[in-house]
Amino acid sequence: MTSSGGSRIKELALEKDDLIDLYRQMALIRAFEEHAEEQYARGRIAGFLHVYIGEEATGVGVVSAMQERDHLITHYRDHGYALARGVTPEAAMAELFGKATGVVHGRGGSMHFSDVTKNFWGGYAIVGGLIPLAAGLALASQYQEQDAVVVCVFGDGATNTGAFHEAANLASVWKLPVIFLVENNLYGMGTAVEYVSAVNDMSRKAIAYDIASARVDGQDVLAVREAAQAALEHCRSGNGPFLLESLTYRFRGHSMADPEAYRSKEEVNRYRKDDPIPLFRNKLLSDGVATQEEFDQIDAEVLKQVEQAVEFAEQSPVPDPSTIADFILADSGAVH
Amino acid sequence: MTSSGGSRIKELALEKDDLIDLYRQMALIRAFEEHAEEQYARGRIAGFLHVYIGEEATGVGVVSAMQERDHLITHYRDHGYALARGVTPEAAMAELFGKATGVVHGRGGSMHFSDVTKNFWGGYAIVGGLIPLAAGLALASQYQEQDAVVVCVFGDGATNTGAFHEAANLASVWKLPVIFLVENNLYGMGTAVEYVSAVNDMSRKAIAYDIASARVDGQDVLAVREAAQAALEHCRSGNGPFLLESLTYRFRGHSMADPEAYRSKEEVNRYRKDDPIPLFRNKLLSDGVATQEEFDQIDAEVLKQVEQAVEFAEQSPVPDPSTIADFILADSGAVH
Amino acid sequence: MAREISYRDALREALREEMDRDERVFLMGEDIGAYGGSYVVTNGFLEEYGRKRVRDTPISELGIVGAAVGAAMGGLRPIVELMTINFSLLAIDQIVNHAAKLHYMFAGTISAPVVIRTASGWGQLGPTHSQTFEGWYAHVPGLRVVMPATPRDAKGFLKTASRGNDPVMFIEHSLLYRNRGEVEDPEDGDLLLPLEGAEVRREGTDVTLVSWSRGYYLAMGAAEELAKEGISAEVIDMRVLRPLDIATVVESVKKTNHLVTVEESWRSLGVGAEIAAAVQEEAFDYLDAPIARVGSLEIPVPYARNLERLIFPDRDKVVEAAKGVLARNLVPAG
Amino acid sequence: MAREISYRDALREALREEMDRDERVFLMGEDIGAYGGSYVVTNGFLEEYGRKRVRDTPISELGIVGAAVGAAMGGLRPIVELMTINFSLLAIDQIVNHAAKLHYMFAGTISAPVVIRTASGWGQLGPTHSQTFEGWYAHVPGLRVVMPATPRDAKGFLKTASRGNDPVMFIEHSLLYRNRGEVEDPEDGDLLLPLEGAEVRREGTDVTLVSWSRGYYLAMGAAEELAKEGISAEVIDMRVLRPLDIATVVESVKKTNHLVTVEESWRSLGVGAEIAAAVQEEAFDYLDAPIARVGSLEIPVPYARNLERLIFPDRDKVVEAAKGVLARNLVPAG
Ligand SMILES: Cc1ncc(C[n+]2csc(CCOP(=O)(O)OP(=O)(O)O)c2C)c(N)n1
Ligand SMILES: Cc1ncc(C[n+]2csc(CCOP(=O)(O)OP(=O)(O)O)c2C)c(N)n1
Ligand SMILES: [Mg+2]
Ligand SMILES: [Mg+2]
Repeated sequence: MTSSGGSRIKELALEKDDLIDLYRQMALIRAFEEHAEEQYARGRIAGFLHVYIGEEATGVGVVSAMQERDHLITHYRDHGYALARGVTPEAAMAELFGKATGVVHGRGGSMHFSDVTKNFWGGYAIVGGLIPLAAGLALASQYQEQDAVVVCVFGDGATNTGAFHEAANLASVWKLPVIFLVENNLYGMGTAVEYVSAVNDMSRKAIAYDIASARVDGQDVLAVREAAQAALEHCRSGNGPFLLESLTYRFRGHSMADPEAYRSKEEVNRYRKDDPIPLFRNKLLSDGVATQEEFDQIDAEVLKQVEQAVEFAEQSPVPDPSTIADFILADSGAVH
Repeated sequence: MTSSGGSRIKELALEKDDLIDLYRQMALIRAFEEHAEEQYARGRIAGFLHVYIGEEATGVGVVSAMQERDHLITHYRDHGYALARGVTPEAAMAELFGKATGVVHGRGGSMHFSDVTKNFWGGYAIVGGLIPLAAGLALASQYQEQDAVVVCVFGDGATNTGAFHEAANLASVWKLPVIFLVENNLYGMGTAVEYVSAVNDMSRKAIAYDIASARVDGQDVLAVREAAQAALEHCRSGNGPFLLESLTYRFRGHSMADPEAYRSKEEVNRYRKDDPIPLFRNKLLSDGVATQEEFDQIDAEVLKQVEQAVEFAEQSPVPDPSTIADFILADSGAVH
Repeated sequence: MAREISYRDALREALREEMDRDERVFLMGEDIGAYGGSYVVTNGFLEEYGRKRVRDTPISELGIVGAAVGAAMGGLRPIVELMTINFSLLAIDQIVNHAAKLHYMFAGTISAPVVIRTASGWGQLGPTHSQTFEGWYAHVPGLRVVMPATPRDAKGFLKTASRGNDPVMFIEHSLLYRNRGEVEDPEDGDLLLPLEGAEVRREGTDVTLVSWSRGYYLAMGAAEELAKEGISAEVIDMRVLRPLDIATVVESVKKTNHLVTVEESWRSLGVGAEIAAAVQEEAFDYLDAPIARVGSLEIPVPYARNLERLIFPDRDKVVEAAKGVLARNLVPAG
Repeated sequence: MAREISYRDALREALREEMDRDERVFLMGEDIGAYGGSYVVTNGFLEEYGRKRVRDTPISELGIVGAAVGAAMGGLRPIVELMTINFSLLAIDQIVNHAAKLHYMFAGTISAPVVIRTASGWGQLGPTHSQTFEGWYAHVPGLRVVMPATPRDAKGFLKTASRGNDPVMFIEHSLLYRNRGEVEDPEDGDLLLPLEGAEVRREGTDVTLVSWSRGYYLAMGAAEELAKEGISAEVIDMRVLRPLDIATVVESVKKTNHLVTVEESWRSLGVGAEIAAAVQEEAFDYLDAPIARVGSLEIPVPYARNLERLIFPDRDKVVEAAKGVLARNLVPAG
């Protein structure tokens, strides 16, 4: 997975600010996740925590290609997407802390971030379960002629679920504007793709549904952005769904509970060489887009942001117990 | 779907008796189903009745290629398979009548024929539900090195179920000896394939699972038999699963309740020209394998058989009410 | 002005009125279009409303319910049909882990106004096609579960469900579609019935018979039988199974002091169990006899007619149970 | 000679003993091999038994349970693990419409001796990962449902289940794996416990507390609390939820005249409802107060710790309920 994004900077006609912003977002996510891990270790965060470290380029690249009106829906590994889509580190960290100021008021926790004001329809924890929902969101967009594309994010493991099959077929039959973004990080929890998927090439699964597809180097933020733009264009033009496979790697365990017995340190270190953040920083440096000082400053800024987020989360109040029964049903009591 | 089986008679090195037997089985199934329809109209049979009229060549051709040790499992349209596998018309008709002498003692009815003494693992009525079961039966065969192949029969509509996807992927990953026999009769109940399946070519669905596949003219019993032999050979040799698509057509409604508003009389009549029984009879006549007199005699014999089956079913006693609670659990009461 | 129409036509009217009223309302399901619906409820709708609003789907219960939920999240008003409740088991993850959770999980910012129409029922359909799982759905917070017995409730509930903002399990019964009953004339305005509240459909003083859906007619039939023998039975149609209106049952029991529940599901852990448990809590001192439950035999449903008949409750079993609770003369508490 | 071992090790022992005894016994499930099992129950088994008998599967709950059922039909003895009971909803069609029906549907000629191990439990896992559906499974004829609370039951039930010929829902609890308890030494022979029968684990005279799985410990804790105040509570561990041993509860109630059920599932239509309904039928005259049910609040389970704590029953709620039923002085029947 060697990167070739630098050459593309001109083609993509990206302004320096845009490029710097892509870097900043990846750096912010990285810092956020590292602090989340630390706070988890300290017992301030509990339950399941799935961090995005090592995969930032996919989320940032894809979201950077989306329009505001486009919809985003993801699986439980959702922190990076939430931040890229504009959820504040404060609201995100507070959610992990289970506070009232959390992005969903402490109801969902790590796996269920969402912000409909940003068309981010949330993170879901039943593997594959969000894929039919995404097809439905795309149907709503098509039905109401909203010209909005749905980006549905899930992993290699999720492609083995019946939900993927049923939703992909339906999306194709109805030519729904939805991108199935498969983050192929080679493992579903502790199980390597080759042991559980008949094909290692996820894009090949699109053939059975007559769905267009592509593979992209998920460690190269510009390559991802470019591939996402093409996929979005495909869907927006009414050509039906698109399956985009991003080749990436999870640098950390599946969740905080993961002993990682299923893969070797060597393997992890090999893939760490393709860390999307230094890769991109070096590219921008060698292309003279920005200086080391600028990057140091950005790193310092995002670090501060995240520390403030932790501070904010700590200071925030827990949800008011009297609100525990709110939101069970949308229509209170009888419906007239 | 024009037939080309005649030319194959020599290649297949089939004895006259074998050929006559294929004809006899198709004729028996046809007569059985016609009488079942009649008895249903008379109110002696109730519930769901799905007949196999028009599709006989697929079932007879496939079963004729199977070894005794091979396993058969089908969806609810199972009469033809049961008869081809050796279930007597008496036991089959008695089951439709809900009698104690039925093949499953009146417990299952039309959709749930079975006879484990013939490795016929039954008909199942949840569309797609039998496909994972078939993978499991194939796993049992592989695990116990029984050299037995599982033939799993279902329709075009069932390929859209998550069960198909999950079972096909699993069967491929574990290289299980199972044939997914897709009877593509162009409709799932009243819904045409093109409205609900992203691809009309069922064999194309095998690609996503790296499963070998083939399509065959399902109205040509010899072509089906030959294709089934190849598929069985493939599985028996340890090459994993095989998807065989049989192109066929349902001459009658989906079930007795079907108003058939979804297709035109013209369409049905067009396909009726490919009636597998006269097609095969004429081939054998023109190839001089048998005479009209012989066929007339066979037709008379199967008619008699089925009439006797109806007689038997009518005379048989209903299940003893005192046995109603038998078979709920295999281990009665406590398990030690 | 009310007219007599069938349960099926009541549903058709509700669907048509809601589709005409609101562009966002659309139908999806297996064979609802070209085929006309497996129970002929949507016959003619495809021709009338076109493919955009009457969508035949693949055989993908999980996928189509999930897509309906997603479409509802996105602002539409899907009414999805699952041919029978037996197949809803394939979609139950989308119903329980998604539709029922969304609103809470996302702190009220997302809702899933989806109506899932499905048919329970039986009739020599065999072990996998004769079940009814209303008790499972009634167990789940975040869902509304209705099981109308009358054409009027069928229409009024369906219209309300399609306008509400919550996921609704709308459970019909294959043996009720032909039943006829009084339903207000559309001219007289929208028939919108709240999705809650049991109804006392027959007043009585000796024993209370509680049921819903088809079981309600068994209870009514039993009440008429009992009347012949001078026993006055009060009959309550629960109508809605979540939220469950226990108060109305308690009210009645305070008067009759005897209760019998009637349902077509297996007896153990059926809705009757919840009603019995709740009523003994709230009306303990008013009960002169144990609450009796009439349900199906706990056996998969066999195909043979003579056996199937023994599985399901019938009028006589209800009469017997009612006499049973009345016959019992109290022994002072041990 | 008995030793103290953990619930997890009891399960590991059972699996190992049965795999060593019978080649046909094998394991399949998500991440049971290379990962070691999401709750570390099968850690090391892949290395010990190899890929043939310890099979990591795709994330395909429906497919793998169905394949396990098929393998069982074909003569094997699969023990399939579903990471949590929340995901069992995706496989429930195979469990209820297939595994539970086969034997009856085919008149006893086919059986499905499959054991489905899965974990209920919670711990800030959020709305979709904190549920427990034992009541749903206990409703279904054709299934056996066990929910062991102790290491001994966990081992004894699992061994028996793997040798029996019926489908068994074997429900563990994520918060019990570390619990330790006495279990016979393997040297002393196979520990095979029948898959039925509740057990009185603490004798008492004033009130009966009934529960299972983790709830059993809440009941025990409450009993100890109550003892301090001179209230003698009898504690029953149901152990098996289908078949449900009501007789043992009735026996106890005839002595204590008071009953409280305790469960972690939502209260409505939980197993407690069935127990209450059945006991009031069979011990009506012995009840001095309504049967009280302690269950979860009927709300999806929120992530925030302070809210989650309020959802589930705890020892104090059980104590309170017990005092409630005892405090009540009877009013003569209405
Ligand atoms: C239906 C279901 N089965 C199992 C799980 C447990 N689980 C959570 S994440 C996961 C692995 C998913 O892998 P993948 O889809 O590749 O996503 P990744 O975590 O690698 O990004 C599993 C098995 C679940 N949450 N839902
Ligand atoms: C899960 C499920 N959904 C729906 C049905 C109702 N149903 C019975 S047969 C059928 C059509 C199946 O079509 P296909 O697989 O093509 O088989 P065919 O009848 O054409 O041979 C449907 C929708 C069912 N039995 N199970
Ligand atoms: Mg992965
Ligand atoms: Mg078909």
